[in-house]
Amino acid sequence: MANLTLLQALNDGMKTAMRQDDSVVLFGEDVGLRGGVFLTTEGIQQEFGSERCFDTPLSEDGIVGAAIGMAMNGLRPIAEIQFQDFIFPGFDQIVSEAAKLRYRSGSQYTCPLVIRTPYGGGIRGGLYHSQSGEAYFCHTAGLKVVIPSTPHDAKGLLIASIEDPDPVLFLEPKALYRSVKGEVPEGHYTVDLTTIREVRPGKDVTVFCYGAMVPIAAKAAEQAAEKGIEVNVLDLRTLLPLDEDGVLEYAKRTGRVVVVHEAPRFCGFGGEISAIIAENAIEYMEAPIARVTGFDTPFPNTLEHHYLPDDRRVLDAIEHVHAF
Amino acid sequence: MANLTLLQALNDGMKTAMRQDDSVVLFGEDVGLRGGVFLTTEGIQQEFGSERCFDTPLSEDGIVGAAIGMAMNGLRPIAEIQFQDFIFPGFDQIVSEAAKLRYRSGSQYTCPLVIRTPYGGGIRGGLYHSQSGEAYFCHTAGLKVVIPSTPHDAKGLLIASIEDPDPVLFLEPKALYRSVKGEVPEGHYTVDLTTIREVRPGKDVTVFCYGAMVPIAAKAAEQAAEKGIEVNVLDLRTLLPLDEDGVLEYAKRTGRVVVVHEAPRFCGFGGEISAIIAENAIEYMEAPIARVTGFDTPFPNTLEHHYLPDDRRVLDAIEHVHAF
Amino acid sequence: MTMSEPLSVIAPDGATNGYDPGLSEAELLHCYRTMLRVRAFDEICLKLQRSGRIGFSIPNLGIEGTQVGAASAFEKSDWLFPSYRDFGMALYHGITPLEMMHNMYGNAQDTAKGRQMPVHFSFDKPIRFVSISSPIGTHIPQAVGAAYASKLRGEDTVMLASFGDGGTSSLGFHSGLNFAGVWKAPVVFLCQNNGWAISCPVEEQTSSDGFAIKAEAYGMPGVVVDGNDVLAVRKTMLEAVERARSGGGPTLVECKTFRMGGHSTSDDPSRYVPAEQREEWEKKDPVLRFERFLEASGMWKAKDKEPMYSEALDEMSAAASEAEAVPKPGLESIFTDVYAELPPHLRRQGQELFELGKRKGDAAAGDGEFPL
Amino acid sequence: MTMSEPLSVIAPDGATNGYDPGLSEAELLHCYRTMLRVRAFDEICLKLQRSGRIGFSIPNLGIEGTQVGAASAFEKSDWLFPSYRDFGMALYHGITPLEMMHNMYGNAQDTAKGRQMPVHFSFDKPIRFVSISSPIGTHIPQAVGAAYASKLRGEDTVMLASFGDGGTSSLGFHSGLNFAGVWKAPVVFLCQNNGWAISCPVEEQTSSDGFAIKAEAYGMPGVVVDGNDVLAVRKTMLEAVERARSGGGPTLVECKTFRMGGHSTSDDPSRYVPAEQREEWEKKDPVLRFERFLEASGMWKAKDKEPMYSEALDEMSAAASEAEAVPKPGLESIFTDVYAELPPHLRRQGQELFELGKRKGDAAAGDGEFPL
Ligand SMILES: Cc1ncc(C[n+]2csc(CCOP(=O)(O)OP(=O)(O)O)c2C)c(N)n1
Ligand SMILES: Cc1ncc(C[n+]2csc(CCOP(=O)(O)OP(=O)(O)O)c2C)c(N)n1
Ligand SMILES: [Mg+2]
Ligand SMILES: [Mg+2]
Repeated sequence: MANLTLLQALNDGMKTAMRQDDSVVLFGEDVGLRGGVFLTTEGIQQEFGSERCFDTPLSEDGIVGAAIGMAMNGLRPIAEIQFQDFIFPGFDQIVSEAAKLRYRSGSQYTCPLVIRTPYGGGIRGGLYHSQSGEAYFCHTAGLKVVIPSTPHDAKGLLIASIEDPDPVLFLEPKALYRSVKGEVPEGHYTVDLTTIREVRPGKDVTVFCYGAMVPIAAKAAEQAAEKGIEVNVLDLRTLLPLDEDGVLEYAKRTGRVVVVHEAPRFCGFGGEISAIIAENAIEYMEAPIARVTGFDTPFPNTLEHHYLPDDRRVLDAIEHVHAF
Repeated sequence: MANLTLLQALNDGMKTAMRQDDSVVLFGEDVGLRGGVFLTTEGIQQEFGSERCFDTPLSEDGIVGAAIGMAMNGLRPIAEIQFQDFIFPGFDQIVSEAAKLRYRSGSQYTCPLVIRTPYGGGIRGGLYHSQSGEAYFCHTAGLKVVIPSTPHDAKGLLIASIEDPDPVLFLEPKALYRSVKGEVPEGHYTVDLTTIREVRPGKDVTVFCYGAMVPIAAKAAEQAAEKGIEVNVLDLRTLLPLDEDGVLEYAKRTGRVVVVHEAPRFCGFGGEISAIIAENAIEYMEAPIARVTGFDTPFPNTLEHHYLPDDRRVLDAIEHVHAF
Repeated sequence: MTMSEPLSVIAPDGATNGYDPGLSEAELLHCYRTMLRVRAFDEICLKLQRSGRIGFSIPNLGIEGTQVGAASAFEKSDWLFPSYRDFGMALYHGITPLEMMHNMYGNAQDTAKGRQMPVHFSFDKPIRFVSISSPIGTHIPQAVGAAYASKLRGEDTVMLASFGDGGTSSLGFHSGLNFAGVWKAPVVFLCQNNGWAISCPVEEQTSSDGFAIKAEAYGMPGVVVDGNDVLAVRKTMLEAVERARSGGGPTLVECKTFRMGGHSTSDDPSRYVPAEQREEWEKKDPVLRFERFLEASGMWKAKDKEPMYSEALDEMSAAASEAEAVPKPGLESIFTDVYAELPPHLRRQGQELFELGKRKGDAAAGDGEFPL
Repeated sequence: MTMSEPLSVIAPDGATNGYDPGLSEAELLHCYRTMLRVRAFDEICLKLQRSGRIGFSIPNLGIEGTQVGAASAFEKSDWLFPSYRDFGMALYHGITPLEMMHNMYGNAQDTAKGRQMPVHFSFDKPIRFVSISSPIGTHIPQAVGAAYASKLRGEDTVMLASFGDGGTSSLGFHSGLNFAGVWKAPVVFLCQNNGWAISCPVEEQTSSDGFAIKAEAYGMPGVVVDGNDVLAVRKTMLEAVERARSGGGPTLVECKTFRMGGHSTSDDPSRYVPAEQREEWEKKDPVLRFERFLEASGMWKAKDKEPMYSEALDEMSAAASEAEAVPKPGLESIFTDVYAELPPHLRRQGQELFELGKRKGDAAAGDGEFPL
């Protein structure tokens, strides 16, 4: 076991997968010699050579499109998109092609690829280096969407994603790249792409969250505990396909639910959690299902700390549903 | 007043706007001489000339990108995307640019444009000529999203969209192009982009729907009435910005809600409706908030009539929430 | 490296000026027969569409020379990333009309299980004829990625990416050719310039001097060939395939041809195609051109045509009848193949649909029609 | 139409071989001073970034000749669609350092109200310097659309779309140039080939023979010019602007230059730029080159430089101090300008945020850092 940052765990995960399986290749803008703008891919070109780890021209359409072709033809590509904000030129390839190839060919052609990309705020990146677009992808049948929040999960979920037979969008909470550290097993292991992680038990209020919001929800839960409210914090990890039974189970336990994410609220992922509960377990609910989210605006810069949900806002919602 | 199909009403709407205002221009693939693949733009090039109505190269990125530049510089462009399924190459321009230009320039540069595109199933179009992508756009702050369901609204909402100071995605339910007819006033009029239309009053169950699902919900409501269930059918019309107060008001009236759309369920628009209610009016709910939607799969072809919500499925949900 | 005069081999009188196509008589007749079979497939599909038995088809009239000439340059171990107007390539390589008809009917034996519109084929043997997508151009960078994979493993597979004049405006064209240039990927890009993208003529598509010239923007050779001359197409494509196979990288080949039919069975090209243009191209019909060559070479006589064509019609009719008798895909086909394994939420949605059918009866079939 | 030897005007010794730039002494000195002011702006911003007073900046070292030469070809009634590395164009046209510094600080007087990262300027006077976007290439088709609008109204406005070597791979490059070619739109496309796209050298970007050659794919002239020769850039751009203004359509101009600094203040180019390459380009410094011309023309002496540069530094420092004193944008700026009118749901979200502040105290400022 080593004590690694989330970023180091991802780097370790890629190297582990590439050592294990020659068909894993890694590419994107600046991932080669430079090791990525966040240094997530540092040392990989050096170890595996520039045929398995290389820079591409500046086209996300090309990056994703080529990855699909590679995946069809026996490779296990990891395509890096430099910031999630820049995934949109590749959106057609993801939504129209990667997500639908298996279906439209009756599984004759398949698409086992991973698109890795840093998402979310917290680095003063403004409109275009801070977005959280998970809902766009979660509305797209045929994709899997995975978001880790700890170094252990980052490595294990990433290896599981690389080994998965279907296309996985792997969103990396860039705010946590260097700010969280944790024990990470050496060598190969996977974390299952179907289970919710219980961050903290609690009988009074259930908080669903993921990615960079997990430590914030945990902090709010701590503060709530001081006020005598026991909060059950759940890290969803795999957003699509979601463990809906798990969500319902946890929601029913307390009857009071808060959902937290950084993305804008309207048609965001939180709405889906609320809807699943309102459709299947409304009779267990003893309070409104609250959402703590980014606002329905583009992402600002100077005031990003007001835009991003923080422990104040999460705690406020916890108290609200608890007191209802 | 003339009795027009929805398609004729749209054609009339564009002509009316173009007669009124020289700065309105219309372009896209095959919209010129041919008048569009559905003939929605028939006769427009003939009347207004090929400088104001013209074909473009086959690039939705270019179509939307150029429309943004025109809108910045004093025109009121109407950009047609041939099928909503083909909007994704222009997704970056819509989501990153049109939606954010006003914000990022402090309103120095603005983007009054309309993107018109046929959406939805019912024409045996399979995976790529049937999709309903409204949720992708409704999750994008800065856009407006409008869907008509009657000839009267089609013309009035379209003219209002053209005159709106912000970018509007105008989704046309292609299944209704020729299958609905109705009275349409001559000349200029608008339908407000902020209000819900009550299709049918009813005190027992509230059904929210839009576009091609409106006649289907109305049909189910009729069948429910025969069984003694009074269904209040609401056509949302403007999905973003949504009249949330109106939604809550109608939901509270019956305490029993069904949301209907063709798009896949997961992270779809229906989830947002459920979430708004679960967050602000859960104490009024006397039953689960049901969703009748497309399935979380790509859109099939031979079996599209099983994929699309129909009156059977809507009625089933109405009975379910009514009996709860 | 770019030539602007299209290469042609078969002179108007059928002579080839000493050029030897390097094909046996049987192979040449296979090319010819494939061209006739494409026409027969089209003719039968048009009838099926007009009588409401299938929803839609895509005519290939006028393009058969390009399709067959191009297909003949590839081995069975190569991959074809076709457009929706590439029937001839499938037939050339031994995909059967029956397999194609299953797709036209979207029945239970369709490889795509009735999920795609007609003509959106997917086959993986005897050659990889990769699942056709409607969005234009998306397959171009995919072919490049697939080529990279083969190259990385040291295989000598070559990929074909085929698209239209309209396709050159797509995003995939730009990223695909650019990546291929940088990677020296073993791909041949085939631009079938058939004059029209639905109702948009090439002058509305680009102001470049033809399409082959676009190759220079990506550092690869661009070649123009007379697309109605099946042997010229074959010759040019063979050179490009050879270059790719031997590590020389990608080529862009432009075939100048003409879509003599509508864009699809729902389109009426007389709305927009000038009559003179159509007439001019009718004279260049690729089948007639090839017949003159075959006749001059003593392999074929005018009286052979009728029996060969009617044999082809019979073959296509028989395939259609057989496909028509196959039932629709089962309800479960809506939910499978979204993922390798059926996830719980899809299992639940499928279950609900089955139960609804029991409770409320079956769904009524829709009657909407495809506009184009 | 495409030349592959870059045009240059100023010889190494400062002579122009009789070429008359057609600018008065005052105008020439304005060009020179603008180049120095860009350097001064960069120097001050680097200090501010290093001391944590601003988050980020973009160095322009080495590109000043391209920026100023290009800017000088446009009228105030034209529109500039700049990239994030075009400070010199703004300064040339009279946008003040203070306005720019407001953006670097993201304060309440920033035209973008602190919503964008630093260097993402938006100005509409004295020239349209269109709001800069981070996504690469999106502004290219926008410039074409804006040009279409002007042309439709019969105005003689010309649009500039400026982007890097990396930008040529973007979708916007392909669609923008293609549309412009078909529409004969009055646009000048300026590709600033500065050798690198962050850490990716041009050979990784494309295998074409330079960038100007890509013009042929769109049916427009492509011209290569020595980007470190401000007068050559001006000459080339003027010709292109003139062509556009007089209805001759678009041009692609490639300026060969070199980014002597990092990609941004957070980047260390020594990780990837070979030392020899940097040294070679240092000798071609555009400021030194222009000084030789000015000196040879008797307009400038070496001893003028120091006072001019320190005046520029003072100007930039003063602007920074003034901008630093301006408060942050108010909380409402998060919610305004999403739409022309504030919709109810944003009013409600804003209200909740205000009330939360009252109830729970203010949000703590974050401390994340931009990586690049
Ligand atoms: C991205 C995208 N936009 C629009 C369409 C609609 N569409 C289908 S075929 C076609 C024209 C294609 O023309 P071309 O590439 O020349 O091929 P051809 O039909 O002539 O063989 C268009 C616009 C599409 N399928 N995909
Ligand atoms: C669509 C998109 N992808 C990736 C990025 C990240 N990025 C920012 S600048 C840059 C390199 C741009 O290089 P070039 O166009 O040559 O401009 P230069 O910085 O050299 O002036 C990249 C990859 C982006 N901003 N947009
Ligand atoms: Mg064509
Ligand atoms: Mg560069």
